[in-house]
Amino acid sequence: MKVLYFAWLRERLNRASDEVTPPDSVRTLDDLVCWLRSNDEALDLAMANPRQFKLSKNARIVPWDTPIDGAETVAILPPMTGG
Amino acid sequence: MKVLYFAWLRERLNRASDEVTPPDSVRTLDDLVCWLRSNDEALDLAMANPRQFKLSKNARIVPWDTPIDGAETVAILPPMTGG
Amino acid sequence: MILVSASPFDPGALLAAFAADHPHAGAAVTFTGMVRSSPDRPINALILECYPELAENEIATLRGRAIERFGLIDAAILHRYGRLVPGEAIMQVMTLAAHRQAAFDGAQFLMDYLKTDAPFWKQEETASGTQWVEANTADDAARDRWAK
Amino acid sequence: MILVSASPFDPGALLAAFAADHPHAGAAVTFTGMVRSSPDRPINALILECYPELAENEIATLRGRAIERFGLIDAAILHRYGRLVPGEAIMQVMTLAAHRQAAFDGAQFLMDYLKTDAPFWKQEETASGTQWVEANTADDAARDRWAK
Repeated sequence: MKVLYFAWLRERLNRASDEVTPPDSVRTLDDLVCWLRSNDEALDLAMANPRQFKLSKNARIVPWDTPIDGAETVAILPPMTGG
Repeated sequence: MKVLYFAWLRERLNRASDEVTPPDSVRTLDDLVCWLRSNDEALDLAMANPRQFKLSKNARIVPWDTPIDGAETVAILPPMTGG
Repeated sequence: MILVSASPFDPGALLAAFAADHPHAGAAVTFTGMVRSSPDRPINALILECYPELAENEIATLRGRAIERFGLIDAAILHRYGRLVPGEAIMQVMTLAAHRQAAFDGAQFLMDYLKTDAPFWKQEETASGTQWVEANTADDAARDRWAK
Repeated sequence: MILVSASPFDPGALLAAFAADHPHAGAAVTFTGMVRSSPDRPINALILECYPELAENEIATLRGRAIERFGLIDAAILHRYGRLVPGEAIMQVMTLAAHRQAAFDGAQFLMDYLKTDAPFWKQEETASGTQWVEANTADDAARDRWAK
């Protein structure tokens, strides 16, 4: 599964994506974020205020409690500033 | 003094303007309209609901109680439907 | 810019020129009113009568009020009169501001007042004849929401 | 029409093309967002990062919601990414409706959601460096007024 990072999150991590294989205990996107944070101090710090981020699964914004079944690409999206 | 009529008021009167010389007793635009109506049955009928009309003096919309002093052109304006 | 004219205008070209005049503004809102002909109410043309001198004066006053009230960088109003066929632009309002809400509010304010306070009168030319468009009381209500 | 692209676009030409597609609509509202550089806060450029695939999906969903909610005849959304200099158009929203209020409401609805729910992130390039633009809580409030 590919995890994408954008904007200042990407800058802080110094990479735009990770290729990960989460354990079976990771069932939702929320679980995935917890697991990623527990394995990466920089990500854990950058996401200290987690609810400001939106998540996408296969290029669709979805709620945090969405199952990861079928997820090929998950993105962690800092607050958006387009328009 | 010139009095202009527009749109369906112009059509009903079958003319776009009148050249008039009101008596001294006519001091405001309201007085002018009363005097014009008293002299013209078609205008009187067309203006049976007078407050739907706006009035202009020298190409500025003004309140009905505006003095006619200095008025060169007065227009009687049916409800507007532009935009 | 204010233009009251019987000549056609090009909505896109006007927006381009207006935006080019102020390269450092953040937000532009453009309203374009066009002659509408619907299948259930087809019309051949819209004929607009106008009192041009009064229209120019009133529109200039409205433009100044909108600029001051909403802190606009600029505002432009164009309005045609004469005979227009379906699809032709009747009028266009453009506002420029630093931020989007002022630009939207300024454009809506101008439209609401133009509907009721600018001396234009529409006639619809249909297969069965020509009739004056009646004033819409909803337009008065739309204008009155700006009273303060 | 939806376009998420790194290439510049011409606001006026897009409005002209959009209006020409629907010659019998009555009202078009166009919002154009441009790179702003003010004397008190001059910038050299705005750099927009984007997740294009997600942007296209989300904008398509928003467009569908706006069309249904406001009864629009059509809606178009264009958004650039990459490096833009002051005066360049960042994005444009266009709505077409039979009447003006629906066109205005649809355009504002789309703008409010695009500000907070479309995956674009702005960086300002100034003489002293480059910094990310912070999200604006007023934008969340603007979006939330459409909740129902």
